[in-house]
Amino acid sequence: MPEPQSAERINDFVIKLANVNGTGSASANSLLMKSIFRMGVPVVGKNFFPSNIQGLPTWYEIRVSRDGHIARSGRVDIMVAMNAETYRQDLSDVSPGGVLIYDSTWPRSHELVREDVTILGIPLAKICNEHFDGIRARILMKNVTYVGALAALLELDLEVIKQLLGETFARKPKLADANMQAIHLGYDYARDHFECPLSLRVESMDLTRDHIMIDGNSAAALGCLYAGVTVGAWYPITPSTSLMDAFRSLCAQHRTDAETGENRYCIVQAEDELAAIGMVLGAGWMGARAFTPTSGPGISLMSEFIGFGYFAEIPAVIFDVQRVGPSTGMPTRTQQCDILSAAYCSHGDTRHPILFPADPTECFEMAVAAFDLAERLQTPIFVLSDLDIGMNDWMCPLLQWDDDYRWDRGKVLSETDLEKAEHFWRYYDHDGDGIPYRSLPGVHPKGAYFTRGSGHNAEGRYTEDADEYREVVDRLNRKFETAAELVPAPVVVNSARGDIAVLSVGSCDGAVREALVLLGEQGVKLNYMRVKAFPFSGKVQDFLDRHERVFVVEQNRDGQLRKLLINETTTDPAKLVSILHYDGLPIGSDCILEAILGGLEKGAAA
Amino acid sequence: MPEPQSAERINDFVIKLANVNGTGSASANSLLMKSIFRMGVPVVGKNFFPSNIQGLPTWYEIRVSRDGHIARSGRVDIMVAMNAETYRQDLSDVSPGGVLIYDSTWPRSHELVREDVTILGIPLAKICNEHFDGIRARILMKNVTYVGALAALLELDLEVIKQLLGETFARKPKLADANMQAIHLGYDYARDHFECPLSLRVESMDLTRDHIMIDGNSAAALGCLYAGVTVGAWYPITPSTSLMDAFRSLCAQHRTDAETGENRYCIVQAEDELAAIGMVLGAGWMGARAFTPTSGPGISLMSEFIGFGYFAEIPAVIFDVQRVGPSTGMPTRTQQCDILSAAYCSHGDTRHPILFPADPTECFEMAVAAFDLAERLQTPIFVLSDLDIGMNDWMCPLLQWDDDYRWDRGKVLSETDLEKAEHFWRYYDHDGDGIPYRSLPGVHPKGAYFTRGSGHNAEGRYTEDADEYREVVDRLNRKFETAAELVPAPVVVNSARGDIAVLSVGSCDGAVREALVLLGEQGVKLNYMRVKAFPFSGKVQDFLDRHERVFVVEQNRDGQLRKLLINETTTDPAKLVSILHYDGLPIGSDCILEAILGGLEKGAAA
Amino acid sequence: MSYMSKPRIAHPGLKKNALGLTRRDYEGGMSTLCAGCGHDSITAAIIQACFELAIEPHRVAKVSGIGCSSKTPAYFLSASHGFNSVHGRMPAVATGANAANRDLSYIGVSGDGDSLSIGLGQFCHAMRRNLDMLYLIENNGVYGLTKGQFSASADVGSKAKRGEINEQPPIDPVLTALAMGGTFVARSFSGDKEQLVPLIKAGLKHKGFALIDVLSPCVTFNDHEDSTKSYAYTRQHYHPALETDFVRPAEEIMADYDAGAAMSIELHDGSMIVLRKAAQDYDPQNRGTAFAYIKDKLRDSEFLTGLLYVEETAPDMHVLSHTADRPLVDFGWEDLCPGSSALPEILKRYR
Amino acid sequence: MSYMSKPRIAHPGLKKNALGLTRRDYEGGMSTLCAGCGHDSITAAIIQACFELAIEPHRVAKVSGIGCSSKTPAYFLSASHGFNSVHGRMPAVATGANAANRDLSYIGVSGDGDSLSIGLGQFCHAMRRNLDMLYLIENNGVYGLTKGQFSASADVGSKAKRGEINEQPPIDPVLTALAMGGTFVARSFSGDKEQLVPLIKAGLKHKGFALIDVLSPCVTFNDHEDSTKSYAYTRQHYHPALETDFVRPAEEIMADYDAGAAMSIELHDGSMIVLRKAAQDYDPQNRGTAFAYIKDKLRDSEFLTGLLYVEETAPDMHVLSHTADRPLVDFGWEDLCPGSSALPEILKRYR
Ligand SMILES: Cc1ncc(C[n+]2csc(CCOP(=O)(O)OP(=O)(O)O)c2C)c(N)n1
Ligand SMILES: Cc1ncc(C[n+]2csc(CCOP(=O)(O)OP(=O)(O)O)c2C)c(N)n1
Ligand code: SF4
Ligand code: SF4
Ligand SMILES: [Mg+2]
Ligand SMILES: [Mg+2]
Repeated sequence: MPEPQSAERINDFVIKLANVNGTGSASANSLLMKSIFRMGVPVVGKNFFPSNIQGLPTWYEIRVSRDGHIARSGRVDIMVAMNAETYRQDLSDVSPGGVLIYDSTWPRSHELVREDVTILGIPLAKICNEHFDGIRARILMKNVTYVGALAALLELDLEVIKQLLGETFARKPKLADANMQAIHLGYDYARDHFECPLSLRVESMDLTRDHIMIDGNSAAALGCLYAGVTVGAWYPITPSTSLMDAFRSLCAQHRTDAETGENRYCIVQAEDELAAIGMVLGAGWMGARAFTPTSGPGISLMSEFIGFGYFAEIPAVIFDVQRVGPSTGMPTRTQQCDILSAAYCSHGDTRHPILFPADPTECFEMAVAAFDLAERLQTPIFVLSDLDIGMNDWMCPLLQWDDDYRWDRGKVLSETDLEKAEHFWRYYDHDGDGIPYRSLPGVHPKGAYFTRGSGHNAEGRYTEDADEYREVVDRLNRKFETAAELVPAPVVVNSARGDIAVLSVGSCDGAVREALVLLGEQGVKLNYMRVKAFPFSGKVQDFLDRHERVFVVEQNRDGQLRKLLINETTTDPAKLVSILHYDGLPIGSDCILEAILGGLEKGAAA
Repeated sequence: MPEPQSAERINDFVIKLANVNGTGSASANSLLMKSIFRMGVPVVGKNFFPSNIQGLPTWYEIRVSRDGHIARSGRVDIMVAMNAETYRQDLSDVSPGGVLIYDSTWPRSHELVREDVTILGIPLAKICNEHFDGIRARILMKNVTYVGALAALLELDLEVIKQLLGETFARKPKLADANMQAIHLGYDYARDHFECPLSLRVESMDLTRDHIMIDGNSAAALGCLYAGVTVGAWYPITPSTSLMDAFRSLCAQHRTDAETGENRYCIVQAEDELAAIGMVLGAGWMGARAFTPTSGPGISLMSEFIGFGYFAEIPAVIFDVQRVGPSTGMPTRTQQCDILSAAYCSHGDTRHPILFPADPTECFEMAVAAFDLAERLQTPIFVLSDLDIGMNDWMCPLLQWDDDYRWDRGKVLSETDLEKAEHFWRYYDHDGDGIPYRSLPGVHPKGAYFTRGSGHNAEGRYTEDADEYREVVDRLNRKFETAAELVPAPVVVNSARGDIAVLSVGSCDGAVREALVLLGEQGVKLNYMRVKAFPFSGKVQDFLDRHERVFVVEQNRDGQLRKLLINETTTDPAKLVSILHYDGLPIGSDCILEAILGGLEKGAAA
Repeated sequence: MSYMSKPRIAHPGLKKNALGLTRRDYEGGMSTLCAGCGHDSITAAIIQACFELAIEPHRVAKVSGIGCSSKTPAYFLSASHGFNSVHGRMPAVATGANAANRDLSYIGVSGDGDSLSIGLGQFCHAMRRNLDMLYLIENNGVYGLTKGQFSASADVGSKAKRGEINEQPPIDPVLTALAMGGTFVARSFSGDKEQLVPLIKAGLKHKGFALIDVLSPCVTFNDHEDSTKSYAYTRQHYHPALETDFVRPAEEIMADYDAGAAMSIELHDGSMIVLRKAAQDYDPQNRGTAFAYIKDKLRDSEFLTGLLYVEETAPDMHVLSHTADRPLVDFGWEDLCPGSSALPEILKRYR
Repeated sequence: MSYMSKPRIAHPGLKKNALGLTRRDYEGGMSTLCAGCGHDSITAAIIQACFELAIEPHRVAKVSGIGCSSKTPAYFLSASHGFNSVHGRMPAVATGANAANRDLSYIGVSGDGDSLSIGLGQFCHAMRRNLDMLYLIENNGVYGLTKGQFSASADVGSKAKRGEINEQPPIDPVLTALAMGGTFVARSFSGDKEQLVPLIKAGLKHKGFALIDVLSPCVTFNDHEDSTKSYAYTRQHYHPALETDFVRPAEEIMADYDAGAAMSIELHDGSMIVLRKAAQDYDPQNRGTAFAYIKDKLRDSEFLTGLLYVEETAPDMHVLSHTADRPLVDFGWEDLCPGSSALPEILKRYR
C-alpha cells in the first residue's frame, strides 16, 4: 500500500461522520464541532439526516476553516464511517490523501480499500462493551469514543472537551464523567495505535471570540421575541418546527410572569397550515404581531388565505424554511425552491414582499424587520430561509440589540385619532404611498368596518363596481412600489472588473464568496450582489444595468430567482446566466467555481 | 328637446338591459337574444350579475353584429332601464343618439334626462297588473312585455318569438300563451305610441344557420362526456358550477343504463376543493379519466395536491373558470388572472401544461385534448377558461365530432406487457421523451409500486439520494419539453406589415380581432398570434423573434401572460408591450384599439 | 353597485338599554338576502339579544366565512369590526383574534356548507379548544349562495331545485359538537325568536365555545322540480343558469311552541320538518345520554331544540394556555422586548 | 439511501392459504420505523389478516397520508399498488380511486395527526359517504414523524418529550365516527393480535367504511422529562434538535385479555392506559347508546375495545350514486363516447 499523499493542513479540512440516526451521534458530533469552535477555530457543521426517526443513515459534515469559509468545499478529508450499510459510498467519498476511521470490532470487506486513503480501524464497540454497562450507554458511548480518538488525531484540547461536557450535563455530573471516560478511551486508543496527530490537525486560534454557533431557526425565534410578537400559530413541519420550539422556550423564559405564571404570549398548535395562517391573520387584524413558521407544503396550503391577507391588507409574517420540493419532496434536504410560490402566492393578481436571510444573524435581524414591514405595509411578509440556514449550526458574531429601537406599528389610528376623524375610510390612499390607515377592533366605534376578501372600494365598503375595484388594486401596486423602498437593500461587493458579475441569494452566499476568492486567486475578479429582499430595490436594477453578464446562483432547478428578476426588473434576460444547484445538499463553492469558469470560457468563445 | 342624431343602423348595435336579479329577467333577455339569433343575425350576450341571489342590480348586454363581432364595443345603443336604483348610471351609459326604455308606471325624476338620448316610457307594471293575476306572473311578465316592445321597435319576427316560447314551455302550453300575450301587449303598446321601427333595427339574414348559442361551461362538459370521462369531483364555486351541472345532466342522458338505471359515471360533490382534486388524482391513478371544475380560490386550495400530481405523475384535468381575484374578489366578474398561479402551481420547482380556450367551441375541443394530454404526459393539465367564456352565450358553429377519433391513453402497460416484462420501473425514461410508463392498480402484481410525493428514483423506490433525485426532476423537465410539442399550436394571422404584432390569449380574441379590423380600416396592419397553450411551442418563440414590438393583450393587472412569455422564451422583454384590462367586465375592442394607437404613436415619437 | 345603508333616524320614543342605546344602534347595513330568508330572522334575533344584553357594540368582533349566512354580519352591529374570511375558515380567524384580544365578545356566523363541508375540521378544532365565542350555524341544508347544491346537513330525501334527491345521511352539527367536546350545544329555529334570543344571550355569556345550530330555511333553493308550484319544472329545453333566474317573493316562517312540545313546520317548498322543544326535565349535563336522546329523536325525524348540552366549568383556550388576563394587544413594547441586557444569557447556550 | 427489501426466500414448509400463497407473499419492504414501534405490530396483523382471507395481493389498493404510520403500507403487500398521498388527504384519494374501481379492496392507513388534525374533515366525509374501505388509525397520541408534538388524540395530562403537558381534551376517533354515521366502528390495541386480526378481517369484508382505531404506542416520543429513565432530562444547555437524537431500543408491547375484562398496559415511558374489551353482551347496533357507553368508559379512563358499532345494511357510496356494478375503469371507449350521431339532439337546445 503506497503512502497516500498528504500535506500538512492546519485548521483547514473537512470531517464527515457517517452514522445511523437515533444512536445519539448528533450529540457526539456536535461536541466535536463545539470543541474546535472553543479552540478559537472557525468551523461550521452541516447535518444530512433522513426523514425518519431511527435506523437510517445520517451524515454530519464539519468544515474547519481558518479563513472562515462556511460553505461546503466538495472535499472530505476525514471520514468517520460508523454505518456498515453506507461504508462503500462513504469510502469512495473521501478525497485522495484523506483518512477514514471505522469501527474495527467487526471485520470489513477486503474489497473495500483505497490506496489513496489512510484507513484507521478502532474497535469502538469492543472498547465500549468492556467499559460500559447497559445497551443504552454502550450505543451512546461508541460515538463519544470516536470523538476521543479524533481528539488525539487532531490534537484537540481535552480541557475544552471536558468543560463542554460539564456544561451539557450540568445536572448529571455522573454522565459528564462517563462521557469523559469515553473520550479518554478513544484518545488513548488512538495515541497507542496511530501516529498522532495527523498532518490534518487543529491548532488554537483566536477567531471565534465574540461568536456563537447558532442555527437560523433559533435566531429567527429570538428575533420574534425581540420584535414583540405575542401570537404564534403553526403546524409542525420539517424543517421549520424548531423555530416554534425555540420561540416557545424563549417565551417561557422571558414572557411568563414569575409570580402568576401568566403568559404574555399565546402559541397555538393549529390543526393544519390553513388554520395556522388564519389564526395569524385573525391576530394581525386584532393588532397583535403574529407569525407562522412553515415549509413548502404549508405555503401551498396557505395560499388562499395569503391572497386574502394581500387583498384585505392584514399584517402577517410567514417564515418559510425551504426544503426540497416538489410535493413532500425530501423533507430533510435543502433547496431555495419556493421563491416564485412565495412572490406570487395565491390566485389572482398578487405579489408579496420577501426577505431572504443568508445566515442566522440575518434570520434574527430580518425577523425583526419583517414585523415592522408587515405592519408598515399591512400585508403578509415572507421570510424565506431554508433547511441549511434553519437547522444547521453556523458561526455568527454575537447578536446585537439596539435598545433605542422601537417597533414600527405603521399607520394605525388611535382612539383619539378616530374620535377626531370625520369619517374612517379603510382603503383610502391619504398619503400617496399606497398605504391606507387602519383601525383596530375594540378601539372606537368609528373605526368599525367589515374586512373582506371580496370586492371593496376605497371607503371599505362592498363593491362590484369596475372603477372602484380598479382603484383599490391599482393602489395595491403603488403600495408595492413603496415596499421596494422599505425593504433591506442588496449587498454589493465590487471588485476591479466591471463587466461581469455574480448575483445570488440567501444561503448561497458563503459558497459564492468562497468561489469569488478562489476566482480572484486565478485572476478573475467579479462583482457580486446578494439580493436581500423582494420587491427589488432600484439598486438591483442598477447593478443589472451596470453589467454585461450576470451569473445568477441559486438552489433550485428552474432558476426561480432569475425568473423573478426578469419579471420584476427591465433587464434583458439574455445577460442573466443561471448557475443552479438543486440536489438537496447545500451548494458548495466548488460547483460555483466550475460553473463560472465554464461560463466565462463559453462567453469568450462565443 | 332637439332631435338626437341617429343614423340607420341595421343589425349593428348594442342593447343593454338593466334589471334586478331574481325577477326572471334573464329568461326574457335570453328570449330577446335568441329571437335575433333565429332571425339569422349574429349576436352575442353578456351577463353582468351580482354575487347574490335576489334584489341587486344585474345587466345583460346583447351585441347584434352583422359582421360577426363578438366583443364588447364600448357602445350602448338601446338601454332598457328596469332598475330605478341604477337609472342614473344606466342613462349616462347610453351612447349619444341612443334610446332608453323605462317603466313609466311610476314617474322618473326630472333631472334624469339627456338631450342626446331618446327616452321611451312604457307603463310595464301597469300593463301587466291589468292583464295578469298574481304577483309572480306580474313580475315575470313585465320583462316579457318589454321584449314585446323591443320586438316592435326593432322589427323582430313575432313568429320566431312564438316558436321559441313554444319550445321553452313545451310542457306547459298555457305558460307559452301567457308569455306570448305579454309579447303582444308590449308590441302593441310600442306600435301605438312610438314610431316603429327605430333607425336601429334587425333585418333577417342567413348568418346563423349551422350555429348554436352556447356557453363555454356546457361545451366543456360536453367535451368531458365525449372524452370518456367517468369520474368528476368538485366543490361548487362560481363561475365553474354550471360545468359540473351540465356534465351531470349529459351523463344522466347518455350514461345511464335505461333498463338498470346504472350509471357509467360517478360524480362526487366533495367537501371542498382539496378533497375534489384528491379524488381526481385517486381516480386518475386507478386509470379513470377524471376532472374537477373550479375557480381561483379552488386553485389555491388545490396547490399542494397539484404539486403531488406533478411529482408523482398522475393524469388529472382541472378546469379553472377564472373570475376576478385576488381572494374572493368579484365572483361574478371575469378576469384572466390565474395564469401564473396555474403555470407554477404549488411549492417547489413545478410547471404545468395549460390550455387556453378562446370560446365555447374550443372549450369543447380542448376538454377532449386535455384528457389525452393528461394521460399522454401523466400530469395535471389546466384548462383556463373564464367567466366570460364559461357563463355567457356565444355564437358558435355546430360542434363537430370525428367518429374515427380514439382516446390516447398514453403509455399504460397492459397485463400482458407486465407479464412479459422483466421488471417494472415506474419513473424510467425508456423513450427519451421524458415520459415513463405506468401501470394501473389491480392489473398485475408486477406493476405494483408505491406512488409517492416524496423523493423517489427512476425505479419508483423511495430515495433521499442527491443524484437519484436529480435524475427524476431533470427528466420532468424533459417531459415538459415534450409537452411543448404535444399541445395545440398558436393561431397566427399574418398581415402585410411585418414589424409589429399583437399577441393575446383566450377570451381576448374577439376584441383583438375586431380591433385589428378597425386598425386595418385606418391603414394599420398588424400581425396577430393567439397562444393556445403553455408550454409555448417553438412557433411562439418564432413569432416573438420575428417582430420588433409585440402588444400583449390580457385581462389582468400584472401582465401575467407577458411574464410567462419572458420567463419561458428567450425574448427580450423590452419589445413586449402590455395592454391590460382588469376591471371585471369583458375586454372591449375599443380599449384595445385605443391602446394600440397610443402605443404606436409613442413608439413613433420615441 | 355600492353598499346600501338604512337611514338611521333617532326616534325619541325608542326603548333604551342599560347603555342608553336603542335597538337601532345594534343594526347594520341593509340586507341583500332574498326576501323571507331565514337568515334575516336570525340577524334580527342577534340584534335583539345584543341590545338586551347592553353589549357595547364596538367591543364585539363579528367573524364569518363565505355564504349567504356569512354575509349577515354586515347586517347587524355596524359599530363592530367584522371579518368576512374565506370559505370555511372563520374558526381559525376567530382563534387568532381571540388569542390576541380576549376581552372582546366574538360572534361567529357560518352556514352549513361553511361549517360542515369545507370548514368541518376547523369547526371541530375550535370546539376542542373551547374557544370563547358564540358560533351560529345558519343551517338550511343547502349552499344558498352557489345556488342550491345540497350541503352535508341536507336530510335524506330532500330535493334540490334541479331535481336531484339527496340520499346521503346528514352530518348533524349538534351530534358533532357532542362528540368533539363542545361545552355549549344548542339548536333552534330561525323563526322562533322566543327561543332563539335567550339562547343567543346565554351563548354570548358562556365562557367557552357556544354553538347554536339554527335551522334557517332557504326560501329560494328548496323549490323542487315536481312541486306544482315550481317554476323550474315548466322549463324544458333551457339554459340551466336560468333556472334560478326567478326568486319567488316569500315571507319568513315563524314558529312558536312550548317546551316538551313538537311542532311541524311547512317550509316554502311544501316539505315539513318537525321541531321538538327539549322538555323542562331534559338533562343537558350528560354528554353521552344527550347524544343518545337527540339521535333517537332524529331517527324519528324530530329535531330536538333548546340548550341541549352545557358544561360551564370547562377551561377555555386561554385558561388552557395560561395566557395573561390582560389582552395581549394591550401589552406595550417594554412588556415584550427583553432588551439588550437579556441577550448575553440567552446566547450563552450557543457558545 | 435506497429502498431496502427483505430477501424473499420460499420455504417449502410454509403454510399456504386458499390461493396457495404463503404469509411471505403478503409482506412488504423492510420497515424503517423505530424498533418496537406499535405500528409495526399493526403491519404484521394486516399481513396476517390478508393472508388468512386469501385476498389476491394485487387486487388490494393501499392508501395512506403522511406520518410514520402512513409509511407502513410500504411494509406490507408489496404486490399491491400503494398511494402515499399528502398529509391528511388520503380519504379523498381513496374516494376517487374507489369511484373509478369499486372491485379492489382498499386498505387505508393513517395516523392520529393525519386523521384527526389536518385530515379531520376528509376523514369525517369519507365516513359520511360510507366509502367501502378499511381505515386504520394507528393512534399514538403524537406526531411521530415530526418528533413528538401532541396530536388531537393526546390524553389530558400526557407529557411530551420536550416536557409540555397536554391540557386539551382529546378528539376520540370512535366517538367521532359514531357522530358522523360510521357504519363499522372498532377499537383495538397494536399488541393485541388476537383481537386485531379478526377485526381487520371483518373490516375488510364490511361493505362500507370500516374504521379501526388502533392504539399504537410510539416508543420514542412518549419519553418524558421527569421520568428517571429519560435521557432528555439530563441535558440542559443544549440544542433542541439533539434531544431526540437518541432513540432507546425497545420491544413492542403485547396485550392479551378476555372479553369483558380490563387490562392496564404500561407504555414505554412508564405511563399506563387501560383497555376494556367489550363484553359478549355488548350491543354494537345502537349508535346512541354505544356513544353513551363508550364515553362513560372514557370518563373512567378506560378505552373500550372491540367492534363497537356496526350497521351492515347501510348503502355505500356506489349504491348511493347508482354506479354500475362493473368498475368504471373497465368501460371501453364505445361504452362511454356517445359518438357523432348523438350530437344533433344534444345541440338542439342551443339553437
Ligand atoms: C374556496 C371556496 N370554494 C367555494 C366557494 C363558493 N361558495 C361560496 S358560498 C358557498 C356555500 C355556502 O353554503 P352555506 O355555508 O351553507 O351558506 P348559505 O349560502 O347556505 O347560507 C360556496 C360553496 C368559495 N367562495 N370559496
Ligand atoms: C402539509 C404538511 N404539513 C405538515 C407535514 C409534516 N408532518 C409529517 S408527518 C406529520 C404528523 C404525523 O402524525 P401522525 O399522523 O399521528 O403519524 P405518526 O408519525 O404519529 O404515526 C406532520 C405534521 C407534512 N408532511 N405536510
Ligand atoms: S338563496 Fe337561500 S340562503 Fe341565500 S339569501 Fe336567498 S333564501 Fe337566503
Ligand atoms: S417515532 Fe414513534 S411512531 Fe415513529 S417510528 Fe418511532 S416509535 Fe414509531
Ligand atoms: Mg347553507
Ligand atoms: Mg401519531
